[in-house]
Amino acid sequence: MAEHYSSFTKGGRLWLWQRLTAAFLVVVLAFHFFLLHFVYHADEVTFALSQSRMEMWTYYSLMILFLFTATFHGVNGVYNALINQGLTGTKRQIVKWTLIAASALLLFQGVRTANAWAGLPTFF
Amino acid sequence: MSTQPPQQETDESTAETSAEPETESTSPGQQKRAAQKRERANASAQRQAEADAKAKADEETREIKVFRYDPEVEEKQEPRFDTFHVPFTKGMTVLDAVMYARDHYDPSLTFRHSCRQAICGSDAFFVNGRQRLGCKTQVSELDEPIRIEPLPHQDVVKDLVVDMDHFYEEMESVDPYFDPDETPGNDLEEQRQSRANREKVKMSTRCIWCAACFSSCNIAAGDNQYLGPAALNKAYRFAMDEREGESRKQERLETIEQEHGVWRCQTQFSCTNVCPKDIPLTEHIQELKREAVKKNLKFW
Amino acid sequence: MYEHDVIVVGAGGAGLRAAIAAQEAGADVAIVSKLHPVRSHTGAAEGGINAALREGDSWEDHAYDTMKGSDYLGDAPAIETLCQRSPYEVIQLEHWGMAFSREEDGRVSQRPFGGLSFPRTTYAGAETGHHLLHTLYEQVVKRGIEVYDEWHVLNLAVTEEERPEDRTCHGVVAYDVATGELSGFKARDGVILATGGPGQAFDHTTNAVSCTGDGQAMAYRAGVPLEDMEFIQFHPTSLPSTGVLISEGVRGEGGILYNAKGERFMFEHGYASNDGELASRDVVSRAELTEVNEGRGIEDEYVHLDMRHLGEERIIDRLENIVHLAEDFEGVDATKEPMPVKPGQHYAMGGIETDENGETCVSGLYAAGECACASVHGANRLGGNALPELIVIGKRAGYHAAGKEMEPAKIETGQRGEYETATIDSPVELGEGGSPGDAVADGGAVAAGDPADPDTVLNATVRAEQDRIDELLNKEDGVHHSEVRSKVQQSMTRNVNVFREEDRLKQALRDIRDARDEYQNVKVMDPSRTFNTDLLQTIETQNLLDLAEAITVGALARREFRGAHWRAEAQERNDDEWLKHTMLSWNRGSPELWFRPVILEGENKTYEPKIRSY
Amino acid sequence: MSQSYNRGLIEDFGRWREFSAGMWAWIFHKFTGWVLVGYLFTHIAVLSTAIPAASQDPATLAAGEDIYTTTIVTLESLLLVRILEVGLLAVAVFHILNGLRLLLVDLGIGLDSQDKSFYASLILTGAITVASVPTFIAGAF
Ligand SMILES: Cc1cc2nc3c(=O)[nH]c(=O)nc-3n(C[C@H](O)[C@H](O)[C@H](O)COP(=O)(O)OP(=O)(O)OC[C@H]3O[C@@H](n4cnc5c(N)ncnc54)[C@H](O)[C@@H]3O)c2cc1C
Ligand code: HEM
Ligand code: SF4
Ligand code: F3S
Ligand code: FES
Repeated sequence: MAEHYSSFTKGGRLWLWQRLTAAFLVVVLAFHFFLLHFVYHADEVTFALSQSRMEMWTYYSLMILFLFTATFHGVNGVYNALINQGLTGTKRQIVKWTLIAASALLLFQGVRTANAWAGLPTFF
Repeated sequence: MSTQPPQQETDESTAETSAEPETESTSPGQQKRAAQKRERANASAQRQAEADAKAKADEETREIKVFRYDPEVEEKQEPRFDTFHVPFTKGMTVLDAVMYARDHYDPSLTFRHSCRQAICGSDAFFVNGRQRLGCKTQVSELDEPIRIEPLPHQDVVKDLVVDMDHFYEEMESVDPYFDPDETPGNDLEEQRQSRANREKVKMSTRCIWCAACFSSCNIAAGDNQYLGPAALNKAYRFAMDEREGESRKQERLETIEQEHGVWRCQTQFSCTNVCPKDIPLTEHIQELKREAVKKNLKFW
Repeated sequence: MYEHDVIVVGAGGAGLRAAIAAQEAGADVAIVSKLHPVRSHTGAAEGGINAALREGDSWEDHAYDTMKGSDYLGDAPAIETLCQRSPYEVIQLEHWGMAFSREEDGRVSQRPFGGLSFPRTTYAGAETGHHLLHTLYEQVVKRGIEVYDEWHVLNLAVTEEERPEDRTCHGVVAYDVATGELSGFKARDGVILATGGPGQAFDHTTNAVSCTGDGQAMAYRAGVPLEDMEFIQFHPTSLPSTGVLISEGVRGEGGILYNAKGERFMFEHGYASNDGELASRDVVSRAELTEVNEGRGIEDEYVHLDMRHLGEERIIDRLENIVHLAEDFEGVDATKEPMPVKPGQHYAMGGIETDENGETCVSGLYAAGECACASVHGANRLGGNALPELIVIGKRAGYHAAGKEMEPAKIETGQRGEYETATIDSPVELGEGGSPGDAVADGGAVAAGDPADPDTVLNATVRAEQDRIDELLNKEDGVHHSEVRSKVQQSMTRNVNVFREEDRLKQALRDIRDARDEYQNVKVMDPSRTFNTDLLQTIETQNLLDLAEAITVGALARREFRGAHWRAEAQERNDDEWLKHTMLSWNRGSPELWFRPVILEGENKTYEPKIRSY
Repeated sequence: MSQSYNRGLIEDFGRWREFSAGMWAWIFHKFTGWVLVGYLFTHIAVLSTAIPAASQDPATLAAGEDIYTTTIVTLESLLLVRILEVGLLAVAVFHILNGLRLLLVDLGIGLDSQDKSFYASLILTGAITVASVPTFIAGAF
């Protein structure tokens, strides 16, 4: 089937990134859960506490990284799942760009939130 | 023709049963013949019922429920299950059972089979909810009644016969032939292959094209273009053969990492579970993924 | 109608090899097969392929072994061609990627096999045939050769000259299994039959359900003689319940046969004091049956084949497949207990008479593989000699049909040259016996138009086959073919088995007569045009009737003990009278018996019949 | 090639009961993955209340009466949210454990016991979830 030989070769890269981010997320997600539910109880959360953590540049960058990997991993996972359901053509392009837009929004909003704590600019 | 009234499933599948009965082309003569045929069929159903009853009375039998469908025969246009009681003998396989039912009860029962020894790959059926080779499955290992259906995810041609064309196309789309960069000039000199390398490809060369794996894979069911475990295994068989050159291997990796190739596999393992030749399909697919990644890394 | 230069009927090893060769020779070739190629029974072959590849071995030795194994009924030109070319063809397979087992140095492995003076059986585990079949099919895919799979060939389109030697084959008529469409396939240059053996004439057989000898029956009815049909090989090690084969490789690797008393009878009862278990197949089969008949069988039916002493590692390495077969089909763990085995029909040495180029006496008609008899196996085939025949003769047939320049054959075909006629001592009338379908069965109906014009011949044959199908489908009432078939199969296994006696052979002929009469009333119960296997099997059953009869007539005619053929009335080989091939021609609906001398003159030497002892 | 592979009754007749371990793992992984993305989006939405909070009066912030803190505290005081959190933990834990299993599968490790490792993921998920219930529910009443 000739149509099999399409130009789609990025598959391997995305696949690999899905795994790499997963490996990273295992650690960070576990840390995140542990910190925010077991060390500090969820109902004890206050703005000030979050602020104090976020002002450490290590924690800040870890969380930003966390945000980016999780977003990539999650959105790419959803995208792959949809492709596996046989999503093709224009529909696929639409979904793809919608997902990218949603991710961008999420990342933007996430960074703003983190910045709010860290005392960095929140843009508007 | 069953001893019980045929069970009409509630779900009336119309997708393929739309072939209308007695179309324009039917001549009176054909109609007459069809009528006679039906009469005869009834007679044979009766005989079968009697034989069945007798069989039940004086010997150990097994109950099989077989999927029936024939686009051309009026009473079979609606898919249904027929029940047969087959005398049990030690060592009886599912294939033996359906052959018995065909030869003694209903000659129109149709299925592919040939070698009876798990090598021709003709008789993969869906038996009690799993893809199995009829000739390699002992009746004694199954719960009764034994439900025998055609392979899922493939069009049914008739009864247990499914359309294999799609599967063959997938198999043939991975360049399933040995293609070395060069062969020894001397007609009597073989290419060397290490034992270890033969061992590596050994399992992958055992595929008998039965399509059990392909039928079991959810992804293949959802994506008609997915190459599927058998074709990927075929690609593995050549990509890993050291007698083929490095550049050919790269080409093969490109073939399998195309959009509907290895990345589609979600490691569900059902292919590996059902393969009658015990080929570790998932393992082969995963190895191909890693090979493909390695290959791509070089260009980063 | 479809049209190609060369039409190959059958897609087993022989058919695929022929198609590849024909294509290499520049022909537009198509394969028509009732099964998809990879379903062909060649895939079941386990043991290996004989080829003199190694230092210390030579094609001459291989030829000598083959001639001796054939009990001097093989034709030397065919045997020598086979043995000379086999090494090239085996290496060709290797170049095509076949997954042979390997030695430490990376070369292909060879193992000892019964009747061979050198371990020259090249193998790929215990699934050599599977690899051979798939390798060849891969090459067919690579070359883009057209395959009409699940097209069942019903008849040959052959002209109707008085003498078969004057006839020409113009194509075949085939039935599309999926749709019920009947169509002519015109062959501009030639038709090659590669339809495999007639094993289904027996009820205990290692052969597939599809091995119904269709090609042989079609060629026979078209006037081509069947040769040496009485020589049926019974394999000594088939599983009792199914007939599934346990490869000779087991004995090659050192497996041992025991009777119920635990005696290694091949030695202890003197059947083969030198070679023991590795004696030729007929010897071992008779030994087993003698043990059973003399009350030393297990459950009065079989003997034991034991390979436990080889050790699990070696078993898994070389014979893994056997372990699975014993487990799946007999419920026996072969690494822990001995396997039950008994003789089963395995191979037909005889078949469509051809020369060493695969050509029959009808021009444009070729045959190769198990359906053919170029006479390389004579009275008994050595293990591992069938696969080389597929690739050697298959290739030559392909070349020849495609018009490639070939050395003229030394073997003559048809009633030409030296031959003698004879009469058949049958208790009943043989053949079709005055059925109205005679004209059809005789190779085609009379039709309007030039009788020599290919299209006319083909169209007439298509029409005749359509009539035959319509008749079968529309019969008012009658028996089902499976009753007829099983009657014949049982009679054949009872009466035309390893031990043959005149009375029993005659009984078989009577049974076949009865079956033929019943077949007149056979009706197809499935009215469908879609995948009507009932119809096709009914047609196959007719082929089996003709072939069962041919086998039995041959067996009755040959009053001597040679190779696989043992006669109670004459328990010795008789070279004075019987160094000749049994030939059967279909003469207007009934068989005609004649003989042709064996050719023992080889290229450089003449083979002297010797006592065949192992 | 045929267009339709829909076989009506044959295809969907109670087929799920015949799924094998690997298929269940796949389905669960998918489901948990989707839940997690969903949560990620909501999570960020909720956390965004920190943006307006940041510009609120430091005193309000110190007293914990800013919009961020009150939102969180209100949410956390709802039993439903607590229960959902337990569910989220279960989902996350399963996704992590099965994700690890998949990573191993990708590396070609332990393929023979892939079904066992799936069952192990399930059991471990259950155990961890149950064990953490007290922590999650604490203070909700
Ligand atoms: C169990 C077993 C083990 C064996 N082991 C060995 C071994 O180790 N070594 C060895 O040398 N030999 C062995 N043999 C013998 C050898 O395998 C066979 O003789 C050989 O494979 C026959 O090949 P073929 O190509 O002639 O026919 P087959 O492989 O039988 O192919 C026949 C083909 O013809 C087609 N066909 C038949 N009828 C029709 C029709 N009417 N219309 C269209 N197509 C038709 C079929 O579809 C099929 O494709 C073994 C045989 C058996 C049964
Ligand atoms: C913490 C450790 C995590 C691990 C080890 C992990 C692992 C994985 C892996 C290996 C896959 C790929 C499955 C496949 O393609 O076969 C995957 C898919 C996915 N992951 Fe994660 N993941 C983790 C966290 C997350 C998080 C935080 C999210 C949410 C943002 C998430 C959302 C998803 C989604 C949506 C998919 C796609 C599921 C599907 O196939 O439909 N994962 N995960
Ligand atoms: S890989 Fe296994 S299940 Fe799949 S087609 Fe081949 S033999 Fe059948
Ligand atoms: S079942 Fe399908 S998803 Fe992959 S592991 Fe097998 S191909
Ligand atoms: S009949 Fe050949 S594989 Fe089952």
